[in-house]
Amino acid sequence: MENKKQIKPILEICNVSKDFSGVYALRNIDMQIFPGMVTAVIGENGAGKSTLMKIISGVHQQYKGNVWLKGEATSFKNPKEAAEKGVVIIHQELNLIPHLSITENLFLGNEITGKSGLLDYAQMHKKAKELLTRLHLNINSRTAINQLRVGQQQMVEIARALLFDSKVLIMDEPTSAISDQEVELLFKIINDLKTRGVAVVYISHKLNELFEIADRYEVLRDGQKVGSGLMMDTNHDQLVKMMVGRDLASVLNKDQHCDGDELLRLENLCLQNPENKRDYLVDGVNFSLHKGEVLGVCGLMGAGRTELLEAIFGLHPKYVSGKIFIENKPIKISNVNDAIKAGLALVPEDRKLQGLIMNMDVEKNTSLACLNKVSRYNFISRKKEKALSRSYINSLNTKVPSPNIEVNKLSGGNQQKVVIAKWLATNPKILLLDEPTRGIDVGAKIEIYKLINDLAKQGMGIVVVSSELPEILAVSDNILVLSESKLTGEFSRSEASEEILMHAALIEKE
Amino acid sequence: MANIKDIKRNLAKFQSVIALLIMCIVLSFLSDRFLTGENAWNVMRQISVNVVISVGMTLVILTGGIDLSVGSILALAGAVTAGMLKFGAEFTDINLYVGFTLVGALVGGTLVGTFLGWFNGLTITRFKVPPFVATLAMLTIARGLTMLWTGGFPITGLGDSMAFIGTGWFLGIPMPVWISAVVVLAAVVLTKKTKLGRHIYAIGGNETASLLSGLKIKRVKMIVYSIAGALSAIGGIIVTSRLDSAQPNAGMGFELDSIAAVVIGGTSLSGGKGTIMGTVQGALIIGILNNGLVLLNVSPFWQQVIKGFVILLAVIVEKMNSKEK
Amino acid sequence: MANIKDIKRNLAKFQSVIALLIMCIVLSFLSDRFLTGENAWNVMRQISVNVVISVGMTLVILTGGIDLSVGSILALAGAVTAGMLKFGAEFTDINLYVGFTLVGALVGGTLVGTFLGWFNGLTITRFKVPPFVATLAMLTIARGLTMLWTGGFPITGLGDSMAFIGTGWFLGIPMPVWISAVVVLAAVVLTKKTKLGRHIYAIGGNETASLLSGLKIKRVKMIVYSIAGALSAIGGIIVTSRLDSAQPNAGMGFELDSIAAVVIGGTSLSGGKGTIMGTVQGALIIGILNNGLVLLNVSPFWQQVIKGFVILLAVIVEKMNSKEK
Amino acid sequence: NENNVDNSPKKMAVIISTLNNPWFVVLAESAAEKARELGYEATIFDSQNNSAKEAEHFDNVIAMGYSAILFNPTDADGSVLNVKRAKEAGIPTFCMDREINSRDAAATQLLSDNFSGCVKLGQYFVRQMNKKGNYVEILGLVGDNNTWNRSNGFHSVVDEFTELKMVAQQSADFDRNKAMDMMETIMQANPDIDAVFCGNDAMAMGAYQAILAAGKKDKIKVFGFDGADDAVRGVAEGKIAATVMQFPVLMAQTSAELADQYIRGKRDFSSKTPVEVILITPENVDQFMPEK
Ligand SMILES: Nc1ncnc2c1ncn2[C@@H]1O[C@H](COP(=O)(O)OP(=O)(O)OP(=O)(O)O)[C@@H](O)[C@H]1O
Ligand SMILES: Nc1ncnc2c1ncn2[C@@H]1O[C@H](COP(=O)(O)OP(=O)(O)OP(=O)(O)O)[C@@H](O)[C@H]1O
Ligand SMILES: [Mg+2]
Ligand SMILES: [Mg+2]
Repeated sequence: MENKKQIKPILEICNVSKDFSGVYALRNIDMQIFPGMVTAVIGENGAGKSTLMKIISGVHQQYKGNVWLKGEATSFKNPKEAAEKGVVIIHQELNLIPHLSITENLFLGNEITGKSGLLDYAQMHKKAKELLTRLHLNINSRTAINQLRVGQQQMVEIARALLFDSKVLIMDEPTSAISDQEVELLFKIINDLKTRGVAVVYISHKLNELFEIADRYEVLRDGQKVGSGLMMDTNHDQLVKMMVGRDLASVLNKDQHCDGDELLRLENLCLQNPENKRDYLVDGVNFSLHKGEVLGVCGLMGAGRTELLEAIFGLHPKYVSGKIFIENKPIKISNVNDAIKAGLALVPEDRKLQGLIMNMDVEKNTSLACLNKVSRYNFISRKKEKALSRSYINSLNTKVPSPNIEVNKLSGGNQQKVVIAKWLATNPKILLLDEPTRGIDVGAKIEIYKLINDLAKQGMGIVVVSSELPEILAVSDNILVLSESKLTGEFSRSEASEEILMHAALIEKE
Repeated sequence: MANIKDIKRNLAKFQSVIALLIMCIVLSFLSDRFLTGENAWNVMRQISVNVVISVGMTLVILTGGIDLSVGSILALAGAVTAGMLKFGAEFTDINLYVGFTLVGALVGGTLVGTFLGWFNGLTITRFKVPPFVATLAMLTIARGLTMLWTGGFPITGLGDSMAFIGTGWFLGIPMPVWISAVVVLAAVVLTKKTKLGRHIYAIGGNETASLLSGLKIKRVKMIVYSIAGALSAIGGIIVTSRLDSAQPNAGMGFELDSIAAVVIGGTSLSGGKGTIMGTVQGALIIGILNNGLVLLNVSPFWQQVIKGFVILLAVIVEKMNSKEK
Repeated sequence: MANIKDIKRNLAKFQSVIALLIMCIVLSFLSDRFLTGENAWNVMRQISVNVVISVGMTLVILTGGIDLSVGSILALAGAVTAGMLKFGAEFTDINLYVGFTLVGALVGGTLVGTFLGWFNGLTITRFKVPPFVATLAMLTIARGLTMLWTGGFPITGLGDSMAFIGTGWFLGIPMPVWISAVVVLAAVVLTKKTKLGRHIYAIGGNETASLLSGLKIKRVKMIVYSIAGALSAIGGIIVTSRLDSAQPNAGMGFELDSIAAVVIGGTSLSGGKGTIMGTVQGALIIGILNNGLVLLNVSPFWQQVIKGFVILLAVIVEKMNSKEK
Repeated sequence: NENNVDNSPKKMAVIISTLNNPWFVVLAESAAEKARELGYEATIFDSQNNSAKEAEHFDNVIAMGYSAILFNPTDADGSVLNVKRAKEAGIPTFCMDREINSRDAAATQLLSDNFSGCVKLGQYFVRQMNKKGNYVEILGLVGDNNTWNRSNGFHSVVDEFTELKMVAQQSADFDRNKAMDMMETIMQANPDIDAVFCGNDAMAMGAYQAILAAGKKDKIKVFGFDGADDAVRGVAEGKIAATVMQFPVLMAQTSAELADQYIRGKRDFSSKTPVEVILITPENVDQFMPEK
């Protein structure tokens, strides 16, 4: 480690500031990136991590300060120029073209052409196949992107970055949507790149990962740099403190209170695959949920967790069979309205695509599912609406400059709180949460855990789907495990451990 | 520095009227006839039909759709109103002749428009035909029906009470202006104050999220297309009344005028963003432009060229201003 | 069971031609004139102009844009070609008269179209005017320029070699069909086999992602609008040549016909999805429909009504088939 | 072409420039009706004012083996090739109302002379105005050559009188609604107008509506062209100063009869047969009142 300190940085950031129409996203940042090392850049949502990376990689061209690449001042005109100079970025948001094939996406902007000037598909497919094999992705490279799961798309995005002969590789939350196996694979690749002298910049809200893969860290808070150093010299709590500027209880004091009446019971719930009638996406699931209980649901990607929630919530009425009981009464849910009336609420997994109207303000998003409550004779009372959204902004501690700000200007964590507020406003008895903390920083995560805990204390029944086992273990009273559409395990909190859950999640259909 | 910024920000609030203002100022220098009360009523009366139609178009576009059939529905509704008023309905089989009062005929015409709009909504929501194709088909169908209903001949001589709707004055304001004002007011209330309005914006903004929030997307769309049909019908009644004649080829090309008003008014064609008042401004820009070019007696050839460039300029000026925000 | 499914899947591959096939079968039962060689060439020749224009429109729509100016550009390019051919260019100041050969005039007309398309691209990319407004303005501007160029009068008597382009036959196939076939072929290669083609789809599919992938979005759009302008010009030359006359009001309303062909052919108006061959099918559906209704001696008023319903049906049939996939 | 010798019922095609104007609807329907009376099948084709569409109709008509074409061209020059194609295929064309610029392509042309009609109208106009005053001209579609035939005929007379001043010349596309808007605005720009000359009666009626609404119906004289029913009634009621009557029914019926004679073997038609146009003024309007 000591000798690495003498290595000259490949990339130096000097006194960089960036504002968006007068509001500073970054102030006087200095940072050094070393070859053959993984530098973790961490910070809360909105701290400015992605903005800084976009400056380095040529996406933003207007900023103050200097960026030096191998001792040369650079200002890239566009991302392509940066990539050609060896600075390659995997963006936080997926940047793929939905209707084009994997190959076409991989080579977008760098297509291989034959002698005639026409595209050489044979060559491109060949290279794509090699790359996919290297990433253990067993998919035909001619498949269109929109046929892939989010995790697979994320892997394609990673594959695309590997196409370049990069000197600096920036990964902005590459693991937010991929499974543990895929993460492992990614880490292997990163280690491989490291030995080849590539400088990797790694951004993630999953701190545990960082201790596994990163050599150095840089911490940003509110657009300013607040610390840096070697990973081996620090620990989890120190990092968190640097990020949020205060101590955070890293462990949640979970209350036990799941002795209430039964709220929800499923009997042999099945969901047919609309594309293939003989296949089931949810296959004979039974469980019951009580007042004040938090029921965790885990499983691998594609195990059918999202579909389970959607089936309960009336999104696929034509394909669902089995019985749903709410407070011991059988109930028929044939659309979302029925579900809402029955006291259900679903916080979906993708807040941008399914949760929010991005160009509407916080207030209007909050009231969207319960407009009846704030209106009389179909006329909305702005006063009541304001009061409603204010009360949730306060109780969820949502950080917004004003309730009238469009939600696309908020950080991920705050957006998630708006979605939760929207559903709490419908006064649900049962709250279904699908990946409630995806892409959210530690601070906000803890707040959401507290919120789940509080809501359960008030008597709500909550189902939490999550890919992060520590999260499941932290919040749940009881835990269900799904594998290949079937229930393969049921554990109480005291019985469960990561190993036991993982084991159940890997049970395959006979 | 800070001061200039403040001024700029305050200006930006009025960004969308700036193009309008510039136009008015230039025109009042070029023609002393432009800034007269009489001419103002003139412009307002002339744009009233476009405003009425464009209000419906705005709602449709806000949901992420489009309606190309407004002009044809306008013609059919006008012809039906005129026909009912003049000839009544005759059922020879059962030896029945039904005559209609003015109100009856107006209701009849409006219902026809509403029905065709509803039918648009049906093909779009129930049969998943893209709005462009569905309403393009309706453009053809309604025009054909108009021709069949009228036999290709105008229906004229509709009487004074019918004429009042298009040519009368009430409290010193022309009737068509009253009608369009009421429609605009109702639409502003609808979009800003009601549940339906909120749902319209939500659906245009993100249909999946709206579905997951329990909104009845099909119902909202059906209502919106029906409203667009009804407003086209009202437009048709105004046109018919102004001319004292239902023309079978009335309203041809109105769809482009109307969409232009909506888009120039800042509503995004992809839905979810825009306002009724923006559309009114868009219609005003087009109306004032038409008026000004005629006042200046620009040759018809040059008019088209100039009109194109001024519309481009107006939109560019607006864009530049909104950037300053 | 499995067998039926297989058949269904195989059928689904051809989903978009099914509507076309049904139409052809019905028509050949209804009229013995329909399935004749002569009539087939007729239909092909009649749709050739729409096909040429719609190829450009497809590219524009694939990038997520729209082009309303095709009809006007067609008229101007036709008029410029005819004017150059007939009168040449006279520069009185320097006492110069330039006469043009056929090739010179064709190149001139095409360049004018390309330039106007390029100008569309410029206002859209450089000044960020929404494509709908930018090309609507161009619709007006180019029509005005056509009127100014022609003085409102057609330009006729263009000679036999010019007439050959629109009316001649080559290897037993009408020239306009050759031209449209070459254009379609080139466009298929462009969209499927070239970088530019990939970039067009990418930009329409996700503009931000394309930007981040280093695509030159402005350049691609400029090229696409220029191509659309050039193809409109070629359409204009064919029309002018067929009629041996450049009509100042040629091409009016072509924009809707062309967009209809594209959309009926399955290209999504929001961009990124669709094919050239789909557009050709769309143009064929419209062309055969027009032809069939005339063959069947349907009255012109009913034709419009029936046409609307058949278009609706065609799209619904396609939708239902593609669901089975 | 062998199609001409078979024994199936013979067919006549009526290709009409547009059906979006009642005047042409009358022309088309009268022609078709007369043809049916004479024992033919008759089909109406609507060119929608579009020469390209018209060319398509000719293609179809030729392919379908019609015996004769009763033709109202969209354009004097742009339609010549079509008629020649039909002639080559052995199908005679009879032009109605509008001419094509070719001596020998059509079997004959029954023309209502727009130019000379407007000369008559211009002369009457000058008399009514006492050779002085301000007037407005509202043109039809500027890309249409009848628009210019009419305008030129009118100006060939009126421009001789320097005290007759044209204060505005605008186009309203033959559309009643556009003419009304146009007239309203023109009256704003020019408070003292004495007369308006419109390129057709639909626009004349639209202009009249605007004048009526402005309370200037006694001050501004409206002149139209076509002899449409409501304009003729307008002349009788003193709304319209004068219009020019064309005889669409007569032209249509005569063409159908001539086509019938051609099919029976007659060939010696004169290349052009002018059909009279008559100036309609309050003095003679009684003879032309449409039956109610
Ligand atoms: N294009 C933009 N326009 C305006 N503001 C922006 C833009 N991009 C980022 N911001 C703002 O800049 C700040 C930093 O955003 P950035 O995306 O860099 O945060 P981040 O650290 O990556 O957060 P996260 O962990 O949620 O990804 C935020 O306040 C954000 O709202
Ligand atoms: N290996 C796979 N290949 C293709 N499609 C798959 C695969 N696995 C699952 N799917 C499909 O992907 C869709 C999404 O499943 P999804 O990933 O949402 O399930 P999940 O258990 O909720 O996982 P997660 O929410 O973590 O993504 C389902 O329709 C499923 O049929
Ligand atoms: Mg980020
Ligand atoms: Mg999921």
